Order: sequence, then structure tokens, then C-alpha cells
Amino acid sequence: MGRMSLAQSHNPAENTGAALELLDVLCTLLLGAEDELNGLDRAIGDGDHGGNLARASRSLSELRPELAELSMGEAVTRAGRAVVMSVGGASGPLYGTLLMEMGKALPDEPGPGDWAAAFAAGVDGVARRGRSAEGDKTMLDVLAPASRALSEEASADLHEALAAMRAAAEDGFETSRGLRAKRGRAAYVGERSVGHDDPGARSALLCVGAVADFLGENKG
Amino acid sequence: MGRMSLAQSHNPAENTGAALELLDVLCTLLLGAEDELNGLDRAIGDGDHGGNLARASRSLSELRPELAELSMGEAVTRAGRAVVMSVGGASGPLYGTLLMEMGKALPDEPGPGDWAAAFAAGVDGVARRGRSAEGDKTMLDVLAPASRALSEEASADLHEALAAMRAAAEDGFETSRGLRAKRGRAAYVGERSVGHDDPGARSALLCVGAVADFLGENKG
Amino acid sequence: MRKFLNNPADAVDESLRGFARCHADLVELVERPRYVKRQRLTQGKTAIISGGGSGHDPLHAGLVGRGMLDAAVPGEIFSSPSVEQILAAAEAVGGEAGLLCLIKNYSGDIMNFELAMEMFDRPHASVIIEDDIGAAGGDDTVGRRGVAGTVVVEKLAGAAAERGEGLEACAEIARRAAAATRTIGVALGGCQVPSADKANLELAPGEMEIGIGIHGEPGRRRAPIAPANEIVEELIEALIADFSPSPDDPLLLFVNGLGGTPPMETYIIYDAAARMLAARGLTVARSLVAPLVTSLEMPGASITLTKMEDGFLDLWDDPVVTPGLRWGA
Amino acid sequence: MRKFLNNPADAVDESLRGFARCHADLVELVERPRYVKRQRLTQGKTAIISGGGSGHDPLHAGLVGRGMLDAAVPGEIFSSPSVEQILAAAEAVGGEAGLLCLIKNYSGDIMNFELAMEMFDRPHASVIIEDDIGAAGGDDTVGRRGVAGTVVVEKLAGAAAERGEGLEACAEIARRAAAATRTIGVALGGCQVPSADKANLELAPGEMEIGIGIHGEPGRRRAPIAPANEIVEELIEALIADFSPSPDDPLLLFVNGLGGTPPMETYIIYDAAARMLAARGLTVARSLVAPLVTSLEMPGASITLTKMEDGFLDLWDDPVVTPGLRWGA
Ligand SMILES: Nc1ncnc2c1ncn2[C@@H]1O[C@H](COP(=O)(O)OP(=O)(O)O)[C@@H](O)[C@H]1O
Ligand SMILES: Nc1ncnc2c1ncn2[C@@H]1O[C@H](COP(=O)(O)OP(=O)(O)O)[C@@H](O)[C@H]1O
Ligand SMILES: [Mg+2]
Ligand SMILES: [Mg+2]
Ligand SMILES: [Mg+2]
Ligand SMILES: [Mg+2]
Repeated sequence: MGRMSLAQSHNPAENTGAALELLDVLCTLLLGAEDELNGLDRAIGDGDHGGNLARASRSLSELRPELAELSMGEAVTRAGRAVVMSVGGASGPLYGTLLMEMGKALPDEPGPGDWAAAFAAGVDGVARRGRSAEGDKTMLDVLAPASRALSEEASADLHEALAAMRAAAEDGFETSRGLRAKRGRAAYVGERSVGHDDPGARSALLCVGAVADFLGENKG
Repeated sequence: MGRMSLAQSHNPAENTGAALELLDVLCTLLLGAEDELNGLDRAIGDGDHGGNLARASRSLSELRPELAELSMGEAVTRAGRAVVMSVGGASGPLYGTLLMEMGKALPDEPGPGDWAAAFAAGVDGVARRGRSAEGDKTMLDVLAPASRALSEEASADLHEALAAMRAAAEDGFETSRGLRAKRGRAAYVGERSVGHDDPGARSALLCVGAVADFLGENKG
Repeated sequence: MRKFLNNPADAVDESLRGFARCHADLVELVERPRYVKRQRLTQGKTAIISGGGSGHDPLHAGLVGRGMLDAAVPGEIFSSPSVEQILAAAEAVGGEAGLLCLIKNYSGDIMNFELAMEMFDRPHASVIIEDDIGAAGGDDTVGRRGVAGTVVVEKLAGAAAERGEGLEACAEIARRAAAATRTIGVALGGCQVPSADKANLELAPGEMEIGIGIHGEPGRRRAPIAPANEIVEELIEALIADFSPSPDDPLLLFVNGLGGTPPMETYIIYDAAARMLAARGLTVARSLVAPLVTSLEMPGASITLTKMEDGFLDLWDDPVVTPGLRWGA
Repeated sequence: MRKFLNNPADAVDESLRGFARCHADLVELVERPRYVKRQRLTQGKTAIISGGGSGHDPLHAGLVGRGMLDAAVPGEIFSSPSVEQILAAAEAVGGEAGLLCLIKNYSGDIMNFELAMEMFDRPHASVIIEDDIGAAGGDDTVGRRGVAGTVVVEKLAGAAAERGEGLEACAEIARRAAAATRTIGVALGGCQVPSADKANLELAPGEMEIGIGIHGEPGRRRAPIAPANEIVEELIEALIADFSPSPDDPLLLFVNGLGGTPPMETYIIYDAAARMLAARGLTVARSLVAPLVTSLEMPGASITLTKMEDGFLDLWDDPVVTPGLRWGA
């Protein structure tokens, strides 16, 4: 029996169960990407983006039992709060805000449209919190187009929607490479950031891809 | 009429007059060697030996009227005191001590033997003041052998004595080049001083040579 | 790397442990979550905290003590502290008299302080410090950076709090001090974050960056290193052009070393700056020359001017007893 | 040269002018001949002067003030002051109560102080400071150098003089303090005298010199830069081997920055040193971490230990109010 998609079940506990599985997938992914992300951040930042997300992953894993008791929205909010609390730097408040705002926007039994709307709310929260916009060479260069694509396709077939989201994230990542950083530590190195991959954009791409895989698999 | 040698006249005023001419010669020489001596000191010291001796020369020139009123011994002592007072660093107290000790040793009407003895007393003073010895790669590598040669030949012909003093100074200078500095700032650079000319040895050589020229000319 | 380090990831912790051990009479380090607070808190006093990335010592931990900060929250090197750290510090020192957060204008700092204050339930206020005119024109991004002027704001607000002023009065002093303060820096070389690949600023030997930020952010102009007088002339011109002090404004002149520049040079800069201000008819009423907001081992310096408005001179002269700044007591 | 300079020949004068202007409440600069003295002298007090080459700020001029020096005599960079300077300073501050000269063990300093004292006709005494064990074994030349331990001797003797002790008592304190003090340094790079061709010490990137002198004199060992703990272990071992402190000796632990090393790193060194001393059962009774005896912009640090004999702890704690060191008042 395949895993349930996050959007399919009308049983909250199952939803949360699947969400926790996705959480595990993301945590494992980010722990595995620690060196890669640190390497990208070493080039134009301070070399800790991988470490920061590894710290986030570890604190989320610790939180797993607690999350299992919560509704979907509460769990996502709670996860965001944990990230915010423990990570520091720039990515802590940003990824934390993404999750907290998503959690607040989620109804008890979210459908695909709800997820798309929640994602959009989360991305809005990131931009507000970061006083930043797409094109600043940050995680937003991936998150914003991905969220837009998901919203546009949310009423269509889930597979198509996920594929569009992934494609938009990849495009955004490629475009971002050529930009000069205007936010975060990479802005300190100015022109030298051009041609480098932004570590936050990369971690966002990894996460968007993993979510698409996970939901696509479960759906299929 | 040729100039009087410092050792020839029985008239103190004439002695002092000739000594002041020698002082002028030495001051002019050292002012002209400022860049060369700074250059040598830049390589293994702090680049100020030429400047220090230029400062000494200027303060001695200012002192000229006062010196003219003094006996030979008093004048040389007074000149040494002026060098000591104004120069600082290592060469100030050392060249100043050389002159002060020479002045103290000079009788009112010095003959060649008295000058040789005074030079020896001055060199002793330098070694005591500097807690240093020939072979430490300093001005003593020139002054000590020059003084020894002069003392040994002092009873012989003045020309020969002066030639011996100059040759000993030159030999000492050549030998010194290959040594490692054990005193003064050059000792800070340790092995790196080997192969370089010591600035104080160079200034001592210049002075010894000029004295030999001056006295030889006046004698001939 | 020309640094005394063990595991680079432990540098901040080890350094703070040494700092706290050395200054145990004045400060106390809490390690988890990490913050530094005064050894003795004054009940009923408006509390002041600041914080931000490490690597700028003595800012901020070295400025904790009587007459200045109640707590400091050090992040990793050049990286904001977490919300957890800020909240813990706030809860440790901020009582019903209220808490003032002094925040340098960097998005990480602002985000983390903002989030922490959203979770903090006692009276509080925040003031953003953005004194750096270095990148003027070239910076389309994040507004002015907060740099050495932070010390001035912390000193003046700290003195007000020590005198027993309330939260709003202290915040108002901090706001006015921040508004009256301008800084511009110059670097003769870069600095190296231990965990990063390269120096934060790539200057060829003999080059300088005018308008440098305290993390090596680009300034307004790169040029061959000029004589000190010319450099200082350019910095003083820029400061005066930016906020036009008048001969009636008593000025604070603060020359700050960036970490790799020794006192001999910062005093040469100070001497030139003081002469140039006097030549323009301006009045240097107070002076400070010290490396207080450093950028790791960066060779460089900054000049800060503050217009000392009503009451500022007295607040400045009030006693301060911290590991990094100490007078009058 | 990565320096803020105008004409290199003017560097010391310009810097001192800035220094004196900035600290006019504490010190006064006399320019010809050059020396720095306290703004207010205490009649009938034993006077203490020190001096030597410049480039080691705040030593010595920055240590003039209450509880420490009465005057300092700065030579050119790394070069002794002249007899005229020393004599002028001696005559300005040394009265019938007597004058104590604290002299670092360099031949230029010794010669010039010696000559000046031969010309000085009031009561006086001199103490030579030679605390540097760095070159142990390798130095067949001039004995131990005087380095960071000078601060300790100046502080303890200065406190004794401030308490009203006579010349001989102050000299005795200085002699005992000098005998009870050992220092060893390490450099991660060289420093450059403005008027010289090359750096004073030629280290390849990634190399360190253990036992470095404060003018870049060679030490005992050159090696690849090691982790801080290993370096500190070697320095602490060397110090302990040299003068065998016992658990009954309360120790002063003083970590001194050499100019180009920022506080983060000196506190890492301090933390390691304090841990290692504790692990050996030794007692750190007092601590000081600051760049007080620098070598221009040299990246490096030194560790000084003093056995705090009877009375030293109280003298150490006595107030000191100087531009470079300040506490207790
Ligand atoms: N103001 C901002 N808005 C959006 N994203 C930002 C902002 N500042 C930084 N980022 C993102 O955060 C990433 C860096 O995260 P991280 O290295 O964990 O934090 P820090 O920069 O504090 O070390 C950047 O690559 C960028 O994508
Ligand atoms: N202890 C000493 N004994 C003899 N000569 C010395 C001693 N120390 C230094 N010198 C001489 O002094 C010279 C340097 O003089 P100078 O550059 O004027 O002084 P400083 O070294 O203080 O800058 C050296 O080249 C050396 O010949
Ligand atoms: Mg980072
Ligand atoms: Mg010299
Ligand atoms: Mg970071
Ligand atoms: Mg010299």
C-alpha cells in the first residue's frame, strides 16, 4: 500500500502521519546535503548554511513525538517555531517563518488548493520577514516561482501541478545564479556573488524537489 | 700653506683649529653618506643609521663656535656629549661614548702616541657601553682593529701608521660582512644579517678613512 | 589561516569562555542558549540588550556592565544569534521596567530580534542603528549598515538607563543618538571568517577600500593606499557632507580600529581628523580612540562623529564599567 | 605597506600628538625633547619613568597616569630614545623623593638610560626587565629580552609609589616583580618598520615562530601553525619549565596581543592557558587579556606569568588610571 498523499486523506491523524514521513524525508535530505550547502555558503557566505539546516533538522527530529499529537496546521506552525528558535543567522527566521505562516494558513483538513495557498502565505511571510523580493539572489528566487506555479496549477492534476512547481523552482535556481546578491551575507561580497549558486536557493530547490517527489509518489 | 696635522703644532688654538676642520670634513662626509647608510640599515635594521649620523653632524656643526673656545680634550668630550644627547638609538651613545672617552684621555698637547691611546680608550668605552666585542658585527669590527693598528704603529712614521690603521679598518669591514649580528637591531634578524654590511661598521670605516686622508694630507 | 583556533566551529564558544572567566567580576556567560549578562543586575532598571554576529569584539559582550548593556547575545561569527538566545537573554534581564533592544541594521539581526520580541511578553522597545555612510550611493539593498556608532548609542542609552530613566526615555535617547551619529570606514586588507574559503574582501596589496563595512562589505571606492592625511580628509569630508554638523554642535570624535591596525595608526588618524575638524571651525568635545567594533583581524579603521545634543555630553561622561570600555568609576 | 602613515619619519610624533590630544585629561606631551608625563604630578612621590623604542603601544606612553608611570620616553620606532629625552623626562618628574627607571633589556635602552642617569643628579635607581624566555638556548647575545612582563613590573612598582613608598622600596618591588615574571610569545606573521625594506620577521603563510621577540627577533622554533591548544600547551610548558611555579604561588596570567590579533583569539588563548594551568593544580589569581605590548601590526600573542609574591595581589588591585590600563577608580 502506497503512502497517503498529504492532501488525500480525510483522517487528520493519517495526514499528520504522512506529514511526519515527509518531515523525515526532508530532514534526512538536508542532513545529507550539509557539506554541499556549507561548500556553497563558503564561497559567498560564511560556510554554515548546511550546518544551520542540519541543526534545524535535528531539532525537528527531536520534536517528532510532540508533532504527532498536533493537527496539521499546529504541527507545521510548531515546526516553524522550532526552526526559528534554534537556528539563528538568516535562514533560521526565514525557513521558520515559512513554516509558521504556512501552518497558520492551513485548515484542519487541507486539500491541494489549501496547500498551495499555505505555501503562498509562507512565501509572503519570508519576503516580509526578510524585507526581500525575488531577484535578490536568495531562497526566494526558488520559493516564489515554485509557489506561483503551484497556485496556478493547484486546481489541475496534482502531478502536473507538482511538475510545474518543480520546473519553476529549477528555472528560478538557474536564473538566480547570474544575479548579484542583495540580501544576506552574500550581499557583503557584492559582484563576486555573480555566477555562484546561492546556498539558500539551493536548499530551497532540494526541498521543493523532495516534496514533489514525495507527493508525486504517494499520489501515483 | 698646508693645513696643520692635529699632532704637529704646539699651539693649542691651532690644534683646535685643525680639529675643527677635521670635524667639518667628517660632518660633510656623513651628511653625504646619509642615504647609503640608511640603505644599509634598511636591509638589516630600521633604516635610520644615516639619519642618526646626519642628526649628529648637524648638532656638531651648531656646536662649532662653542668648541672653538675649548682645549682639544674638552672639545672632543663636549662633542661626544652632544652626540650622546641628541641621537638616541644605539649609535648615539656609542659614537658619543667614543668621543667622550677619547676627550677624557687626551692631554692638552697630544702627540701621535696620545691620539692612539685616546682612540684605544674610546674604543674600550664603546665596547663597555655596548657590552659588545669585535666579532659581534658592529662598528667595533672596524674600530677595534683600526685602533690596534694605530697603537702598534704609533711610534713609527705617521704615514705608515695611518696606512696600517686604514688597512685594518678595511679588513675588519670585509670580515664583518660574513658574520651574524649579535648586538643592536641587526641581531633581531639573526641569520639574515649574514652577507650584509653592518651600517655602523660602514660609517666607522668612512670616518677612519677620512681621518687617515686628512692627517696624511696635512702631514705630506 | 593566520589565526589562533582549534575547531573553527568552537571559536565563539571558547573565546566567550575565556572572556567570561577573565572578567568574572563583571559578567556571566550562559552557554545554552548562549548569552552574556551582567554579574549583578539592578532591580527596576530599564534593561538594555544588544547582539549580533560575533567577530566584532569587544562589541557586544565586552560592553556588558554598569552604565552600558545588561546582556549581549553573540551569534556565530558574522551571523545573527537565534531567537532562542535573544529570548533567553531578554527574559533573564528584562523585567517589568522594560527592555530596550539595540539592533544593528542587518536583516538577520532584525529578523531574529523581531521574532524574539514577538514572543516576549514584557514591555519592550527596539531601536535600529544604521550609522554607516560608507556604501552611500552604491547600496541599493539593505539601507545603511550599523557599525561603530553602535558603541555611542549603547553608551548613551546605557547611561540613561543607569540613571533610572524609563523604557520610553531610554529608547528616545537611543533613537536620537542613532540619528545624530555617522560612521565611515576604510580597510587596507580583508578579514577571514574561519569557516569560509576566502577573505571577505579581496584587496590587492597596496589597495584600500573606502567605505568598508564591518564584514568586509564593499564601500564606495577602491584606490591605491594614500597618505593618512588624504584618507582622513576623504572620510571627514564624507561625514560632514552627510549630516552637516554646525560649529554649535559639540562633536564626539571616535576613531575605531578594525582589528588588525595598531594604536599608533589609529592615533595618527585621530590626530589628522581632529586637526581637520578644527580647521573647519567644528568643535571636538569628546574623543575616543580604541578598537571597539572590529572585523576579526581586518587592517583598517573607521571614524564616527556624533552630534552631542542636549544631555548627551553628561550621559557620555557618566561612569561605565565594562570589560571593553571603562571610565569614571 | 598596509599602514596609515604620512611621512614615515613623522609617524611617532603624529601618533603621540593624537594620543596626547585624545587623553589630555590624563597626560601631557612635551615635543622637544620628546616625552609624555602625567597631567598632574604628586609632590614628594617616588617618580617612575620608562621608555624605549616606539611601536609597542600602549607601552609606554599609554601607561602614564595614576598608579603607574609618571613619564614615558618614546624613541623612534623600535629604537631607543636619546639621552636628552630621558634626562628631560627625569628632570621633569624626578624630585628629591627619587626616580626609578624601569628599563627593558635592550642595549640601546640600557646605554641611553645609563648615560642619562650618569648626568642626572637627584636620587635614582634603575631596574632591568628581562622576562622573555622565548629565545632560550638560541640567544648567545644579549640575555633575555624585556617584553610584556614590563606591564606587570610597571603596575606593581607604580602602585607602590602611589602608596607613598620610597625609592628603594619601589625599586625592590620592581626587582622582585621582574624576577617573578616570565613571558613567551608566538607570531603568525611579521611586522614592518615603516622605514625598513622588509618585514622584521619572514614567515611563510601558514608558519609560526614560537618564542618571537617584540621586534620580530627569532625565537626558539619555527613550525606550521598548530591548533591553538597545542600552541598554548607548548608556551605554558615552557613557562612552567623555566621557573617552576608551585600550587602555593598565586599566579597572574596575562595574555597579550601583539597588534594584529583580535580579542577573539587572545581570549581563546587565555581560555586554553587557564584550563591548562588549572589542570596542573596551579592557581590563576589574577587575569589580564589585552594588547598592551604590541609589535606594530604583528599577528601574534604572548603569555606572561607572574608569581604574585607577598603584597603583589594588593598592589595589582590598586587603582590604575592611564589611557591604556584602567581599573579601580
Ligand atoms: N533577507 C533575506 N531574505 C531572503 N533570504 C535570505 C535573506 N538573507 C539571507 N537569505 C538566505 O539565507 C541564506 C543563508 O543562510 P545561512 O547561511 O543559513 O544564514 P547566514 O547567512 O546567517 O549564515 C542565503 O543563501 C539566502 O538564500
Ligand atoms: N651594543 C652595540 N655595540 C656596538 N655597536 C652597536 C651596538 N648596537 C648597535 N651597534 C651599532 O650601531 C649601528 C646601528 O646604529 P643606528 O641605526 O644609528 O641605531 P639603531 O640601531 O638604534 O637604529 C649598528 O649597525 C651597529 O654597528
Ligand atoms: Mg551562512
Ligand atoms: Mg638603525
Ligand atoms: Mg551564519
Ligand atoms: Mg633606530
